[in-house]
Amino acid sequence: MTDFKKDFPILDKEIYGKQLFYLDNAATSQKPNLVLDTISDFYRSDNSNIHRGVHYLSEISSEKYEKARQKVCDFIGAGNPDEVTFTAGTTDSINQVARSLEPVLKGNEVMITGVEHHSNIVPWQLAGAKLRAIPMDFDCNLLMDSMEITAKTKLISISHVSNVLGSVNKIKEITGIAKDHDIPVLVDAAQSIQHLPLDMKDIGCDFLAFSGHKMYAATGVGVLYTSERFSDIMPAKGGGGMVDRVTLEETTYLDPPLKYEAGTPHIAGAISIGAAIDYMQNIGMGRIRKHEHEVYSYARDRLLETDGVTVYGNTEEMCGSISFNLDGIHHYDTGLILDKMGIAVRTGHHCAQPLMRSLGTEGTVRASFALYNTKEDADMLIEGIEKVRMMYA
Amino acid sequence: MTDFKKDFPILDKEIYGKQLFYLDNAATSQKPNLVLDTISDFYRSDNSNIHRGVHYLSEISSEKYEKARQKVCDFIGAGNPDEVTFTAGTTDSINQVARSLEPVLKGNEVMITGVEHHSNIVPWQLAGAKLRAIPMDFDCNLLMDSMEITAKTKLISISHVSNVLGSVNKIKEITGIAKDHDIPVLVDAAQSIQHLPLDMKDIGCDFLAFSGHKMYAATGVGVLYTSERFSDIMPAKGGGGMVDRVTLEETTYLDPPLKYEAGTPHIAGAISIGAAIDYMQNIGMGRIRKHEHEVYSYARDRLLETDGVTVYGNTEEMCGSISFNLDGIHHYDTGLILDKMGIAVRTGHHCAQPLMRSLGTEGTVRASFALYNTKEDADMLIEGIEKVRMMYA
Amino acid sequence: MRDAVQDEIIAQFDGLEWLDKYGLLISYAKELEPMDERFRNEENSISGCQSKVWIRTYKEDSRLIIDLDSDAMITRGIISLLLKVVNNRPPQEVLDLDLYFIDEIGLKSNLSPARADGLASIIRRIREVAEREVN
Amino acid sequence: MRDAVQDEIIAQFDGLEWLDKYGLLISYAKELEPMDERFRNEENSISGCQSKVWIRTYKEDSRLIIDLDSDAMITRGIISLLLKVVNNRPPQEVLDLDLYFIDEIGLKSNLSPARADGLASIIRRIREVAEREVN
Ligand SMILES: Cc1ncc(COP(=O)(O)O)c(C=O)c1O
Ligand SMILES: Cc1ncc(COP(=O)(O)O)c(C=O)c1O
Repeated sequence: MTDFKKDFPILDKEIYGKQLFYLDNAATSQKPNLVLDTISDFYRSDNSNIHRGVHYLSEISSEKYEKARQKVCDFIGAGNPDEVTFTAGTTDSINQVARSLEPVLKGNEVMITGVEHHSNIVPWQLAGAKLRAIPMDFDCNLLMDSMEITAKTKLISISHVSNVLGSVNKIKEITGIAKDHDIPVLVDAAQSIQHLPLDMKDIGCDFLAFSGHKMYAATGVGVLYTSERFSDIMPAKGGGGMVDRVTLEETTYLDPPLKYEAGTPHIAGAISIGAAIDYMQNIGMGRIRKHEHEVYSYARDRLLETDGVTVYGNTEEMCGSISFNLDGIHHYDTGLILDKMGIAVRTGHHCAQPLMRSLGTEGTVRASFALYNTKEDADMLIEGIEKVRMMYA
Repeated sequence: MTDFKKDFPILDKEIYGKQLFYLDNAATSQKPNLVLDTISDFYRSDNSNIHRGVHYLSEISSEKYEKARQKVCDFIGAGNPDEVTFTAGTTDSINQVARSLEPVLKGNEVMITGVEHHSNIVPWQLAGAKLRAIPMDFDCNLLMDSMEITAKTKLISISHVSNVLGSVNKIKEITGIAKDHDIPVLVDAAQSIQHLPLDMKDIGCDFLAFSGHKMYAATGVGVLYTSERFSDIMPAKGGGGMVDRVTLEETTYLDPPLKYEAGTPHIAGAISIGAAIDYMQNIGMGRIRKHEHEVYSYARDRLLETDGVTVYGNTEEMCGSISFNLDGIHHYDTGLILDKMGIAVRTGHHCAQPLMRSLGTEGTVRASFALYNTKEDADMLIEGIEKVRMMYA
Repeated sequence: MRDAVQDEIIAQFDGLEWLDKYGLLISYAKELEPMDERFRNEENSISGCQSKVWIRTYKEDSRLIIDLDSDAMITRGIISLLLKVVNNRPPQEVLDLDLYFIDEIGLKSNLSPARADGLASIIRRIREVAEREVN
Repeated sequence: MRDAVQDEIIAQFDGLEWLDKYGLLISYAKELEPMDERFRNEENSISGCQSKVWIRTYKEDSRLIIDLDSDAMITRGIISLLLKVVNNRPPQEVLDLDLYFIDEIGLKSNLSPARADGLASIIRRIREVAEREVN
């Protein structure tokens, strides 16, 4: 295994005079030089607004933006690039779907799971839908057989991977069941796009949402995949670039993807997603998966072996995040002390309060891994935890 | 006058072997080194998700993000930073207001003007409001006396400066009238924030929207100022970071500004707006205004003197954009030929179809100026126009 | 496969500066027979162009006749060249054509999906018509 | 204006490594009298903290008595120090206090509005109470 850390300039950093061990990747990932250079080069030599420009820079910028769309299309195995729209992030993507489907959802139900991030809860509430969760067992395995689909269930919206537990939900099983009931499925891929190969044709979902910043790209940009089947829903936002003919009385819209991209998009951000995909594909998603699986399993095993540590969740496939608590020690204390040893983890409810309630805790310590993390990082984490326990002995 | 061009690396560029003359600033502005370095430094040494982080990088990032909010607050003379939220851009800001006010707007009326950008038209239509425009004269001066406010008028939403004509609308007169009728006012400052000093206390509007990318900052970020008076409207989007307590049944929200910032914001973008403000304030908004006014007036006068050129709009105060057409020559032809001389202008309807209809044209050529443009750029434009006319002679 | 008409166009544009290329396009535009006013309507227009473009097609002796026009001169010039190459041919030939001249005279950028100009849309439309006629 | 209690705290923390500072905070936390369970309720809690913090205040002989507690040890340690400085003083004195020890022992970051920890919220709440008692 090559050392990918060298591609990420920030990982060289020292904090409090100690080497940084960054294990907060589920919150946001660091950026490789390829992404940093792409952003910088864009602003330094191409920057212009896109579409409808007659001039050179506008043309270059538009071309790079559309090339990024094509890369996303290929990366997620979408049917065609018109199914890919750039948004401001996962949260924005999900809110857009909630807004567009509001006429159908209002007064009806959306089926989620018990591990969802607030971004896959609150938008549906704002759209006037009631929420039901697919039941799960103590280890946070979804109990598909107990899922109660009713006549009011108008959408199933599930995370692919839990940002808290790292549990991988069996989304293909769910799209299968949904197909039988002719219910559309949205997959929140915020925590899977950077870890697992995704193929829209294979998964068979109708919407897919993810963020650039968690997949080694810029902040403020994300993607919403909308299957061609839904190419005629109302746009969630209105503005420049998405209309055909505008009068004060009436407006007609362009076809997707433009219809769903009101206003000037995050051009540099979209292009940075293209670069992040290039970076990952240069390594190979299979190789990334293999390496991450090794490090993740190693870290999880070591945590499970450590006295006085409770690890949450246990499903067949896992990746990214591991949540735990040190018995009798507040997660916040653990986080603060680890920080002073240079180990960056996140603590708290991780925007998943309903899950915290199921786990019977106020919060957890979460260590989350990216392609650049190594077994050494896991060892440091364990060492840190031992030190915290000693301080509280 | 110092040469500001040296601060903008892209302006050194040659296209088709000719020096670039960038006059498409109303579409998007170029970025000074200060902004470029700020973005790059953020990703290379601070990058982390903000708020609720226990670790060092998260704290640094949060601090820089909140500092940017404070800078915006001071720059626009807001009452306090809680009135400032970061959005994805002007279009997103306006859509958020439309979404939040939808219960009030639906079936009622929004008063706009005849020069509005589609981004200040379509969101209101999507929210179910009818639009009326303040009448204007041939020169595109708003005729405030003819404005018909009815019992159904629930909002006045006007651009400060037209992106097509460069005409400055008298927003203080409008907020005055609005106050008498107790109607809230949204100001679309997409084309004024980079040219004119703004003071919320003086202007007295309730909402103000603008984009980072047009004020020398990153793409994908913008601002929505929401007066404290409206601190209890419903958030337009739901997600992480904006909630207090979440259950599947019910959710309570944090106070502004967090309430209006669902999901991971464009952290690097917000910080880049702070840097752009620093850049402008280092020069001084007064000095920028003076220089831009000189160049703008010079360019406009030269265009007016040129045979066979029709210039659109003529109001007391003007800045930024100048729209024109060469008699008998399609705007698209003009734009294409200017491009090949290195002169970047925009052509078409500029996302303002209703205005095009009033002007009796399908489109215009638009030259738009920023702080780095000079009289030499204006001379080049005139030279280019002469050449276009010769080619069509 | 090279094609004499395209090669001749390429030779004409070879070595010209951009402004001279545009000058040449304008003179080609002037040669183009304007479309009858009454056909320049919404129904015949091709969307996705910054300039308006109208198209009419019909078959004559198993050849595809294409009538194109635009309100912008440079678009007219490009259209005029395009018609020299594609007009008045059997539909299958139209489908088989490799329009390499566009790239070689430097107008490829006008073909990019990014460019709202819509030369790409025009060609796509012509291909659709040809395809329909073949089947 | 320097203040003896704060100066003593500063002297104690002076020169310590971060982990030792936290060790010291933990021992201060252990000294702190826990708040009666029944007062550790929603009503008395201060929001905006990652750990739970509860506050009760009352006046005794024109002095402001403050009772604080938290479920996290480091927060308890900070609270314990804070109480040494602000507790049992006339409200006006509380308002006049410059809490420089926080900065000097290196906890300023816990004060930043960015940090959800909420030491800033705790201090704000104490000031509000004192202000109310003064007026
Ligand atoms: C007056 C005006 N309003 C709104 C917008 C929309 O801004 P953005 O595309 O950055 O959302 C623009 C930019 O084109 C504008 O000029
Ligand atoms: C599972 C999941 N969904 C949604 C989100 C929201 O993503 P963003 O904050 O980038 O909009 C996150 C990120 O925290 C997440 O982990």
